[in-house]
Amino acid sequence: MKYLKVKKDFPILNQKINGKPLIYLDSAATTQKPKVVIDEIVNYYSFSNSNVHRGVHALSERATDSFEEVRLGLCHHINAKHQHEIIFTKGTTDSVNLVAHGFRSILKPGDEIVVSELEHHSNLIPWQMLAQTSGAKLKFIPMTTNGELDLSTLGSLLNLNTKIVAFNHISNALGTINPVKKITSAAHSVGACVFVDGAQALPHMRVDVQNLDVDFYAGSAHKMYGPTGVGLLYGKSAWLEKIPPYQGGGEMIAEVSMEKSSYAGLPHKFEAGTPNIEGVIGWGTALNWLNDIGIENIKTHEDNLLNYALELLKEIPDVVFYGTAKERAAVISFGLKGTHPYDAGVLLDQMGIAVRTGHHCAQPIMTCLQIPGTIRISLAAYTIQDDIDKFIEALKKTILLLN
Amino acid sequence: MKYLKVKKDFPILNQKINGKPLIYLDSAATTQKPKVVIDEIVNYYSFSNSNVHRGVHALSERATDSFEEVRLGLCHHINAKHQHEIIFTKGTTDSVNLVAHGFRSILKPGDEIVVSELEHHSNLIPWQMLAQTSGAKLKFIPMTTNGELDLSTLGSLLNLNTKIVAFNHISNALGTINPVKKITSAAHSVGACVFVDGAQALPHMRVDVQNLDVDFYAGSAHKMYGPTGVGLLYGKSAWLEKIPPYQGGGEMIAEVSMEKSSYAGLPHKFEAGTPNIEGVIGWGTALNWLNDIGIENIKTHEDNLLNYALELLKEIPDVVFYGTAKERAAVISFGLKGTHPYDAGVLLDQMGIAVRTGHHCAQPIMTCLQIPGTIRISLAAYTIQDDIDKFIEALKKTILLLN
Amino acid sequence: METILAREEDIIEEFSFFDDWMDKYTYLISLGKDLAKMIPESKTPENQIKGCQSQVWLNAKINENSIFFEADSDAIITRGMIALLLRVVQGQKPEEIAVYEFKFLQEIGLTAHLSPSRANGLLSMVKQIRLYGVAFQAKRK
Amino acid sequence: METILAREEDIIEEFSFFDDWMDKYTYLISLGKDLAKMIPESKTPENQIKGCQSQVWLNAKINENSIFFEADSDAIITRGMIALLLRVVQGQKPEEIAVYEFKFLQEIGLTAHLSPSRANGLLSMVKQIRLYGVAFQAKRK
Ligand SMILES: Cc1ncc(COP(=O)(O)O)c(C=O)c1O
Ligand SMILES: Cc1ncc(COP(=O)(O)O)c(C=O)c1O
Repeated sequence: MKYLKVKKDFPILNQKINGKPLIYLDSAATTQKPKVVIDEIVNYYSFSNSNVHRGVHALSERATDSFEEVRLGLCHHINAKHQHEIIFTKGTTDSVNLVAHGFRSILKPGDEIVVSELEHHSNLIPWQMLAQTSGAKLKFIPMTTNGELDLSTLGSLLNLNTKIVAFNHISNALGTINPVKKITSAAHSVGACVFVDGAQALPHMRVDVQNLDVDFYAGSAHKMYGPTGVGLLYGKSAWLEKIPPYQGGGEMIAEVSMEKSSYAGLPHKFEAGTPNIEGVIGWGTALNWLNDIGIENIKTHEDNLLNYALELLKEIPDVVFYGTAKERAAVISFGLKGTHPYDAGVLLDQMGIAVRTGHHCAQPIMTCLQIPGTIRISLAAYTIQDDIDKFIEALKKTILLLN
Repeated sequence: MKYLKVKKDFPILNQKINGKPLIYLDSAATTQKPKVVIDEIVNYYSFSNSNVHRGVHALSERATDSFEEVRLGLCHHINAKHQHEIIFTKGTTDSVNLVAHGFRSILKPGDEIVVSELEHHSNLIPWQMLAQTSGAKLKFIPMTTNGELDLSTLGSLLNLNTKIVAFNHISNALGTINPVKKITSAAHSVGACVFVDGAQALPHMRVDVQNLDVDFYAGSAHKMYGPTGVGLLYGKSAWLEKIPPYQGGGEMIAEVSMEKSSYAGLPHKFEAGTPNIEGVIGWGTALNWLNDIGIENIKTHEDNLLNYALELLKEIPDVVFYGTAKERAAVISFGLKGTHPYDAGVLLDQMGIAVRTGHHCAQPIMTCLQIPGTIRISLAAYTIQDDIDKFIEALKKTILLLN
Repeated sequence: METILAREEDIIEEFSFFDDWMDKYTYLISLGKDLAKMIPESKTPENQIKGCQSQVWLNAKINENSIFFEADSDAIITRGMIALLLRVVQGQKPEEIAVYEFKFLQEIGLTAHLSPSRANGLLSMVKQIRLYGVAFQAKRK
Repeated sequence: METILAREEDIIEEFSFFDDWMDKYTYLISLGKDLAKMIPESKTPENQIKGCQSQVWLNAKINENSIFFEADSDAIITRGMIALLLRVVQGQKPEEIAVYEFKFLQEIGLTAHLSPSRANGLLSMVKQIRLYGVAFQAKRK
């Protein structure tokens, strides 16, 4: 197999934009959904919709069973030890905030939080807020100009005051795959808790949380062929027991009196309120779709396409690459000499090509590289070679128009 | 018009459960979705799915425009003064937590929070958590045995230390409609901020936040014919400016450096991370569906059905009513003498009737009434007279079986 | 003594006579009514399994390598289910109880009572029964 | 002086000659290149309109009841759009600018540039232009 043939599963990709066939190269922002996922949502609302847990009627049972099956599916998928280590959240951002909030009652002034410079704002600002409220100090793993983390700094960054080390598995802005195991074992050697933002890794590679030995791992359904509005937080039982509940509400309590409540066990302790039931169930179908193809096959497909696109881009003299890490996935960030990324984005859109331009919610990277932003193409299982060809052609036209 | 004829809009209601036609009387837990909403979700994922805001390509624009249109629609619907006063959240529970969290930096020991005894856990536990972290004191507006709030206590409860008064517009457990304006003006007279949980009011009655003059108002899409996983927080601009952001992440910042970030304006300050785009857009369609029928027409329909059901239930000697407030909506809670609510729920389910049994996430009410729970039927626009007839028939059979 | 398997088969046969759900539930309700009530002193917080819908109390003793359970609930149908569950495990050996799957529920169409949605305490009770099996096995060693 | 309406009509007519998007954008880009650059001293934080995609700077002065704007951006297409927007409002009266709707964008198919999704600063710039109209009107009173 060199390339997958799954584009036909995605109804949205069969349309024209500005009179040209849509070429969607913005999958890192959100992936499109296969028809089976859309069908499952229709099916859910047409046959099983009901609030989950605590209902004795048939619909409630049906919805609850499907809902909990997805928890089990995700547990297997990332090889968590226990089902109750999978918490459903609104998305990666929500997951980071849940944990950062939980540490407010644990951290003290003098403690230290280490975050990488390669982060999406979602895995940076919650830690800034935590530092501010707890008095802990924020320290940074710097990036090199090729977009890798400079691990030579770890020795001087980590010490017995380090309580949390947070970084992403794959950078959304540059595509760098970070060495999770290496950083994790360094962090653990000083007793720090490791939080990994896996939003961009889950769609592109096999993730085994027990093998990685991370303490927390977060992801979003909408970036892995599932619906918007739902994500996961994996946490080792011991950590999930240790941090206090994030939100109060229905479902998350065992007993309530007016003055005081006792909290329910995992995972319910962290799942206050009616969850995104449809989102979870749709995600289950997306996960099955993904597993039917095989995440390793998706990885090979995307790696082949990435190399193909890189070769073609290298031949265009105006292209400047940002992020050239040895280990990388599904993302190419670049600029065009003497032009602003926004202008390229607008013109490519005229030709039906959807790319993302700007800082990709990772301003510190842009500051480090001293650029206003990049043009980013990002790939998924449904991207085909012809998409890359059409993009390259359109990019050449763009360069002509701008000069 | 005595009754609406909209049941045909709901595909899910046309099915059999345990061989009997489904009679869904659990709409207070979650409402079913009209076909137009399901179709809109299909349409969204088949034509427009894209991450919102900050994208220059056509799909992103299409998704963003539809998304923001719903904000405007909700703004009109509840008569908020400004669009940016509508914050999209995960649901009512999320909305309560957002505000309760925001007050952590405002409250001091000695301050007081007043909550009603009629609350859903979602509008109680976040305030308990706030009291605990801030050192503020929690006080309660007691309920009378007929399920109304005892407003005669307000005078002694409220004083210049009262910083927040939180209560629901309609009780999910008993159906009581609370006098929002009265409590609000009493609270404002001592300078307190008023938070109203409108989860059960939005599906059943006209809500005008400017007329009510409340400071915050919360609701869930899934209880008003929209998708799961999305809700709203309305807040007066001045209050939304005053409380700090809840979650950190993408979208909610203006500028980010490694150490420090400045926050974006309303509503983005409170909308970190990729929102439930599909949920919001589906909600927009649900809102249009609801407005096409007219919330006043829905209210009349439900009031008529409620009275019809009450009359029939009164004739059954074993029935004990819980909650007999003068102003009430869409909910009847009751018990059967000498039996446990759960048993009735199980038997009714065998006959295709979906009711909810238990404490309805309102344990303090059950404690006050000294019961383990109730049997609750709850109505919606799609409930028809025949549903009530079939339910009454099944209830009589249930009583026979249990005796 | 009858094995777990034999007792399950007895129950399955009994239930095979019911033509409709009403007969089945009438029987379940009568089982619930007949189940011996646990004495209030045994209904300790440690023995309580909290469900949101109904409460269950469960206690166990071992006697010459046989486990004896007593259990109760505030809901009559839950009591009926308890009667059925206890009937198969009462007096059986820890090693058998520790791994027992309660397969008969499937056959007689009552598995729904163990759905996490029901929150009636039965799912936790089943887990607890097995845990007693494990615990008493461990103690003996 | 030409009214806002007349200037809009001029632009609409100009754009009517373009057969395809390429000609239109070539023109927009050339407008962007020709737009006078704002002097660095005028690019103050107060004059800056932050977009996530491109930045816009806008400044205004009033002279005998006419408002004069200067504006800039870091992206060339945004500059082209700025050139078009300023062309219609340059030197107009505060009371006209305060309520002006920029209807011509619709006609020439460029409204997408004002979408909140673009985050290019233009939507805020349009609001800011109107606010200048309101502010200078108020000052005069
Ligand atoms: C009165 C009331 N408040 C709050 C909630 C919580 O809403 P959600 O679960 O959608 O967050 C509910 C619904 O269960 C409710 O009925
Ligand atoms: C690396 C990374 N982290 C976090 C996020 C935030 O995810 P979400 O917006 O789904 O919460 C994203 C997506 O934008 C991302 O790419």
